[in-house]
Amino acid sequence: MADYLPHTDDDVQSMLTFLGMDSLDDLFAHIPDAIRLANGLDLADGLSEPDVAAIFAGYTSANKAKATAMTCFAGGGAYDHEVPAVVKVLSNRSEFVTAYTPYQPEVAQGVLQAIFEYQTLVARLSGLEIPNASLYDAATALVEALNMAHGATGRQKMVISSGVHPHWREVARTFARGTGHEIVEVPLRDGVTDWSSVDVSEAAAIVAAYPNYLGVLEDLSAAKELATKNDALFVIGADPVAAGVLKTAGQWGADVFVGEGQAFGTPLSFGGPYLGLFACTPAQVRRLPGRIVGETVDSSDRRAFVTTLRAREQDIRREKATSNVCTNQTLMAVTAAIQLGWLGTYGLREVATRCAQGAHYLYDQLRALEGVEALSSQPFFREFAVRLAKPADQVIASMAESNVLAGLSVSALSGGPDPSVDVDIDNVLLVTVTERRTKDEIDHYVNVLREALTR
Amino acid sequence: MADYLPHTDDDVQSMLTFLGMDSLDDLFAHIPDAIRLANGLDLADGLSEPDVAAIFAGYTSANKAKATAMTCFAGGGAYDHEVPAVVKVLSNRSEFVTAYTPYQPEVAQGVLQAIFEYQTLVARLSGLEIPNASLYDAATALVEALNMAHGATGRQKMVISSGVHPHWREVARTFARGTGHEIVEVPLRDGVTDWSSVDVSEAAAIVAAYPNYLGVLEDLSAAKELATKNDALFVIGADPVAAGVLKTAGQWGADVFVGEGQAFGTPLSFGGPYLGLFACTPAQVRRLPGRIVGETVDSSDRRAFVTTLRAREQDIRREKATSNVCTNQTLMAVTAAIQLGWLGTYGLREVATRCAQGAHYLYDQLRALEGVEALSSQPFFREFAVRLAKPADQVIASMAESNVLAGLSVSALSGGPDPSVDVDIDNVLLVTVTERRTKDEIDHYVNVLREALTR
Amino acid sequence: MSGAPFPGGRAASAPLMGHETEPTLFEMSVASRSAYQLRTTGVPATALSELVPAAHLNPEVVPIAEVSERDLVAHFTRLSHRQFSVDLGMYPLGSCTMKYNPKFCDAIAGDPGLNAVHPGAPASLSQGWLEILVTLEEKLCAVTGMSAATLQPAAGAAGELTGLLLMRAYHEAKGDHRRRVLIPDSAHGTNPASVTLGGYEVTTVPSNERGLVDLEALKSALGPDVAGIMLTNPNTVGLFEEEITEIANAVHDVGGLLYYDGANLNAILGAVRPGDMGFDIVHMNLHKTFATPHGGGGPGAGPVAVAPHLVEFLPGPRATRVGDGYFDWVAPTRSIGRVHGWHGNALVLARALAYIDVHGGDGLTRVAQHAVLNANWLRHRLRDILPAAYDRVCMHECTLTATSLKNKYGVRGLDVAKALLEEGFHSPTVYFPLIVEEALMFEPTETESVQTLESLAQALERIAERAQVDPDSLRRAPQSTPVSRVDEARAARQLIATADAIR
Amino acid sequence: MSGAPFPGGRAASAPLMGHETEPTLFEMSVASRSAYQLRTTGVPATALSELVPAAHLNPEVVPIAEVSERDLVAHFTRLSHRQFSVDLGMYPLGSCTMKYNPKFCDAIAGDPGLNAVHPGAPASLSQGWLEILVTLEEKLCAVTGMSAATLQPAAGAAGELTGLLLMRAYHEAKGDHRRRVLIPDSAHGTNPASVTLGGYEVTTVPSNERGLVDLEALKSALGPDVAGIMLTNPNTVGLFEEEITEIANAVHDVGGLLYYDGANLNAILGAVRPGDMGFDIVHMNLHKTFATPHGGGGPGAGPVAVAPHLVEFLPGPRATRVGDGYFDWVAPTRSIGRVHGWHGNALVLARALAYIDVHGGDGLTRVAQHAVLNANWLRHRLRDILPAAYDRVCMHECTLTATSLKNKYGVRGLDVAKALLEEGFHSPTVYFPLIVEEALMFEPTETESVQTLESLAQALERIAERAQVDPDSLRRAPQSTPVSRVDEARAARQLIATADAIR
Ligand SMILES: Cc1ncc(COP(=O)(O)O)c(C=O)c1O
Ligand SMILES: Cc1ncc(COP(=O)(O)O)c(C=O)c1O
Repeated sequence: MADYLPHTDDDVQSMLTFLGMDSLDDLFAHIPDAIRLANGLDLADGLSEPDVAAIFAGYTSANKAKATAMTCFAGGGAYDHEVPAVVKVLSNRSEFVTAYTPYQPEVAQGVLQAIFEYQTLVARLSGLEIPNASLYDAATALVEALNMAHGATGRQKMVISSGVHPHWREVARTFARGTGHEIVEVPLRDGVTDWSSVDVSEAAAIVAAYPNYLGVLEDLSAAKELATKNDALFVIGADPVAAGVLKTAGQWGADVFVGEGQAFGTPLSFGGPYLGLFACTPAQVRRLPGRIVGETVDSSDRRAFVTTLRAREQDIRREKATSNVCTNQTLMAVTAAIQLGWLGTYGLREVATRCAQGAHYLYDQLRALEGVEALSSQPFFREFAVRLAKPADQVIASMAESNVLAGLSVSALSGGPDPSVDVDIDNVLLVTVTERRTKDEIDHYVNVLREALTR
Repeated sequence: MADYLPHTDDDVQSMLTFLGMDSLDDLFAHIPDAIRLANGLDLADGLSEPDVAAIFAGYTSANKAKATAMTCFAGGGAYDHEVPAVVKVLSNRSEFVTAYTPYQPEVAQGVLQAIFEYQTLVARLSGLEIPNASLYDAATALVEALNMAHGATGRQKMVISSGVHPHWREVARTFARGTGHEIVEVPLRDGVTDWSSVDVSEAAAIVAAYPNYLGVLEDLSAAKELATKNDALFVIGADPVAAGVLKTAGQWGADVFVGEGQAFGTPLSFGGPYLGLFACTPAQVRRLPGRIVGETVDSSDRRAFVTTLRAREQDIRREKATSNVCTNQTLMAVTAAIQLGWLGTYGLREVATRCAQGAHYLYDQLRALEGVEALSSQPFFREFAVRLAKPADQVIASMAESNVLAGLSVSALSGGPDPSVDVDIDNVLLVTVTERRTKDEIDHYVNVLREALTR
Repeated sequence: MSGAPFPGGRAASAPLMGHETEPTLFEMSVASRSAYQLRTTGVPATALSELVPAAHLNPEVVPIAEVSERDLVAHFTRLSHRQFSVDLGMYPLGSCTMKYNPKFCDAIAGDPGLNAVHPGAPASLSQGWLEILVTLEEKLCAVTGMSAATLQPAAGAAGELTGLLLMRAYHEAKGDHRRRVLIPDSAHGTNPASVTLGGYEVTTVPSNERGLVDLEALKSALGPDVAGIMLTNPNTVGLFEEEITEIANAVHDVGGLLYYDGANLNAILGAVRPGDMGFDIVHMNLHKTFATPHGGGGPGAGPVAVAPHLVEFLPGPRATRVGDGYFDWVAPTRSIGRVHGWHGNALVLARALAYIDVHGGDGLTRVAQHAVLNANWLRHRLRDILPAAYDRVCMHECTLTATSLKNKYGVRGLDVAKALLEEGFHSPTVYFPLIVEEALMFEPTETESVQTLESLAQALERIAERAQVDPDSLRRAPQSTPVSRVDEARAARQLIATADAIR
Repeated sequence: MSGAPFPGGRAASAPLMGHETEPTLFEMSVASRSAYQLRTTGVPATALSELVPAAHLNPEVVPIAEVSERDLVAHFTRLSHRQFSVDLGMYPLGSCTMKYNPKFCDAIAGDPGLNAVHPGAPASLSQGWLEILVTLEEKLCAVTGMSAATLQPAAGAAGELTGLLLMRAYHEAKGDHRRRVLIPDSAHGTNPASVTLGGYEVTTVPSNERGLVDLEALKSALGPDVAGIMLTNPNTVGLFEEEITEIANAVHDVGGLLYYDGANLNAILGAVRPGDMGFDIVHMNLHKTFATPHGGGGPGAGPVAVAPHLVEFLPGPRATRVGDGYFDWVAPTRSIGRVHGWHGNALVLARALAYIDVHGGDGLTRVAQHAVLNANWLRHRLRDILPAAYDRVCMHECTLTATSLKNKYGVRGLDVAKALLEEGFHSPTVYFPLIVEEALMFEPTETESVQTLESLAQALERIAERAQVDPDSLRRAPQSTPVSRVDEARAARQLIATADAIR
């Protein structure tokens, strides 16, 4: 029997007396007997915190793949970046952690200003003027972008490069069941989107990825042109770390940017909570999904921040809202602001550069290995796909024995065949290098992979 | 090259210009050349935080005895108690951690009130009215008690039971080199202080331990009587966890209580920082060492707290101060207040009771083991000493292979023969059980010890 | 001349020492100052221009901010001192269940054994995580009386939309194309918004004078084109829909499904289960009922549990017990597909499981009992100054109304809410649900003591007194907070969403 | 009637929402409320009375407090909001070196691989810890120019006393019984107090008009009964004792030893070493120079490093490199014995080592350079309103004086210090060192930016202006803090040291 309840038996008694009641059951007396639980919940009794900790110790030891025990070369939208102690400490400040959505700005300036700073950073990294205060993750941010495109164009066709992460595409397909959007996925050739292979007329959105999920840096000018020509919104799903050095979505001409913000201070976390980045052009501001914080003043003319443009939101606009999102991922947004503040202008560039250096250093060695072939000849940033002489999942399993998480199996990621890969997908491995990987670790990877292939 | 310095090269230049200087060296120009370091420090260049973390990972993995990896049956003044997440979080609030001694009470009410609450708890647990705001640890608290006794009586003779922890006694001997106190250590017989074996006349202090360091609960009435008869201060070094259920120092008639507060929320920490508990009777208040916080009001008559009776302290009284202590162990005192708040009245009783239950459960089983003999037949609280058929250090080493930290070798603790043990001290093992030890762990201990003795 | 044009570094912005504003990170920035420190890797530092074609390189440097670690710490610590939170005091926001968030559960989520696991690691290397997900799913089903659940939705609204897509998949699998979803007029805004995104039209059902769904109106709104109804029970007014079985029968009779908005689940833990009320689909807000922290607006988690006939449609892949102590990812046969980029807000899920394990069935039952006790005590305690909109036993929250203060003194509910901030309490939810005039919705939660409730009541008594004596002071409230009443209209008129916005 | 006699739970005590006082833990306590949760052990729950004789059992229950975990969190979080700290802003307390404490070093200390190790574990099972201690000792010796060190002393004062006992052991080993220790009149109070405890008499040496030790006066105070001298260099006024070599020679000439009070070591890292100045014994304040947090008044760590002729006397046992990568505890041959219950404030030591490793020799040198730069910039910037007591290049801190404000407007240094709190800065050290009238000693440290220094200067300018216009307001300062000026005299007159004290 463990809980966090303050009431003593005396408290309960005197409170019931105040209410003119005899027992706690009286409070539930108006619930029809027919549906009342007769014998409580079918759950074991409570355990003390240390007892529960012992159960969880079993779980954590069964998680062999933790980055603290296995060198991580897996990416695909989830990256093993440095998160310094200072960022953990600040983002764990209980004022940030245990606050609700800032409904009363007078006592929520901390969260509001931190979101404002986050928004500024998202705008800068996306090259687009209007950010929002966060969405669940990149995949659902893409869905919001599609909804925005529908709102802007009145059209239903969503033309999506299959260089967009397979999970994001799958999520888009799922939600299209409700919105009725037609999702058209464009195949890749040699790692690059073959826009010419599909009919983009009447498209609401043209969606490209930068770099694409297989790591390739596509030239997005053609896609932009297509979007312009067809009056579609141009949506870019970009790696925000790349934005430290590569062209921004705005520079490529995007109307909407979406991205995954996990790389900014959030640990791998088995996939969540992550951070859906979103920004758009001013033309779309009234269609913005989710919350946005704006600057204003208080009654003494001091600068103050507040959530604004609330008339778009579900609590006011109800079924006509731009989105249904309410609770989003504020703490991750605040964390991203802190992590980016820690990295600073040149730290982010350095991280991006080191990722690219490490990835290319590994790539150059792998190309020399027997049984390894590059999937494409295109330029890439910090991850790349290789075609192995064996199924990727087998290689991953055998490299795991040497405490190396070799990467991601592209067929596992795609859940089967996928228009992004035109060779035997089972043998394709997606390999990622972050700034945390040392030369020794990379060299070790090469040796372990060589072994795995010859075993 | 890593550091936490904000200045950019431009900052440095413009600041130097403001000072009319050319280089940073100019700031040090008035230091005679003959002693200036010509080539900087003989230390390697700085490393980044993650590089240093990698070095420390080597240290932590070489620490085989961590309580997270080895079941801890060692005690002897340092205990493996439950410290819940909530206590860690609260005591790590950066306002508590990164504050200085509360010199400006107007902006230090947080620390001051927390110390006031700590002082209240020390007074209650010691049964003595006047606590202080903390001392370094129990050993140095004992030294302060001896100094107080000297101040109160003008005498130099300190009669100390050898049931007092060997390290505390050693520290008392060390500092007696300066104060000139004569330290008289009283032997134990069957684990109990044989006060009659020494001459206590003209003693400044009679010092007893409760329980004594071998775990035994001595009847302190005789010692109290001796102190009264000889006009000496009666000093008790007590286990504050025991105070949850056993008689307090005040109830035994102590003039001064000292104790180790590590058990209240501070992890084992390889011995420090710990917490020196101290309390005395009102008669000794002007001789109190260290700081004390008092309640008062602010200029608007609101309750406020402030360090008080400052006229005793070194910064004011200088060579006539009651003690030289300045920085003490405030954060551990605040932590103790938080941990005790979490335990509460009945939680502390429960912890104390479970310690005793576990220790007796183990003791009863060990008595049945061949090659194990109880060192004394006296009642004990949560630790006890046994005489093994083999040297204790050998047994500890071999039990460590089964991930059991068997206890402490009493000869290692004493640094050789000691008046507290009248048998072959090398074979004496001090065994401790806290509330964290489960029946399974204790049963396992018995098996592993049996094995170690028969190997 | 000082050489330092832009002063900074004061703590005056922390309420500890005054009420000045805190500069932004960008205002603190100084060219070439930095805080970051990275691992020494030994990887060849090839110039980026040799690795990536020039066409891809940004010719400009994107400015982030350039601050020292020390200033970063000071800035965000000071911001934290400008932020109210549960840890500072009572946060009685109705419908939000701002209970105490156990630090233990945070510690669980902070363990690298959980948070350093890559979501794409094979199941064989992340068995601990899969077991957590399976176990949580099982326990949530036990709490709600359902068969299976998806843990992917990242918040309540995401759960709602997922639930509506399940509803759609269910009907469509039967070739049944329905058009409308019913929603009571007291519903939370996410409900209608989700309905639209689910491809349905909203039909609003009025509440009756008892604050409950008007059963007759409901029945007349029903028809063969109704896909289902979304309800929360207790409803958003804090009252239990006593005719829930009749409602369920009526909806089921036309072939519709019942969706349970779990935002108010805290009220009924161990007392009654949505499944037993007849619901087919249930979402839960783990960030409410199961005490995971709100993070200033997320992350949350909105698992959706379903009755047997909907299991085959659940999003996939789902962590599944496939053998003796072995777990794998399995996609339900007719899955609607993923609704999240990975497996949901996993660390939030782990926290919730830890919370459930600590409480157990007995503890969860007490949670609801005490939550309901607190709300009723408060309702009764405040009856003379802020009467309940519906004066009878409520569940975990009570909707009070400030109409009499408004009529007598011109003091609105919002003014009361703002004045409460000066008294050291967070405001209740104001002007929700929409069906109650001048609504002040208090949800004390079970973790507040009766002393705290009494203190809140006394604060409200003082405010009621001020309404009489000095109503203007309430309209100017709050004054003792980091900023005073904020000009929301101005913010909306001229959007300044970033530090770079043109002013 | 409410049934709740003692209201509680308001956050009004947190400055975020006002300036009310926070109740004590004891005022919040309610019989049989609780927060603790313990492991299920399965150990037989024998009644204590069966295990321990009745004579030992306390017939009474010692009251601690009975609060819920939620209230515990709210209480201490609110208390934290009533507390200034480095993390909130500049803390320019002279002689205290309140620099930024890297969170990284805290994380090092928070690792169970360090903090869950029992201090009595055999050396073979705690090799990591022994290596940390040995490595730190070596690096501290490199910084100070000494041969070996003890890491046991828990703070600066403990280091001083340890050093004096070493001095005594050294002389006594030669059969040389000396009586006196010299101390400059500017010394910190711990110095004379330690001398007394070391069994010596204090002879005070006056400072000259330049704020330095008067060499002639020193020489005339020397004699064969002088055991040594305690100095800090730079001295407590922040000035470098330029004649240190002459001082050292004079003391050594009479057979005395030189003790270095390391509180001001931050000024000279990488520039000059105490060993090279002729010191025989050096203590360091790791909680100053090496950035370990002060914890509101400890824990600190005060290692003592010594010249070769004192190594044999060091406290023991000392972690020692005994073989190739193996470490053991070894007692120096003529050790004075332990000065700490175990091995010193180990986690503080680990933090300091991490700090040294991050900085390296180059970084530590920059630390001193920037610390000195900041102090001089501030001294020069403030010259018109708060002139320096000794107007020339200072080291890491500058001692200013408020005499002119006092003479002109009756505003004392203390008033300036209190007014600074209202401005968002912690006060400087006031009225120390004793040799400077109306002393305000500012130690900005190297981690404050020039923007912050400028901001401080502007705040002091505003205060100087107020001194002219409205001096009374300064004497009433501070007002915007959680409590206003505190009645210290009353606290001392009637001691209330516990909640149980009779009032
Ligand atoms: C009744 C009700 N339904 C749904 C929601 C939406 O939940 P979320 O904010 O997690 O999306 C809320 C949240 O406030 C709510 O109160
Ligand atoms: C010059 C000087 N010496 C000695 C000390 C004493 O150090 P500690 O407080 O660590 O005992 C201090 C601390 O303020 C100091 O400033």
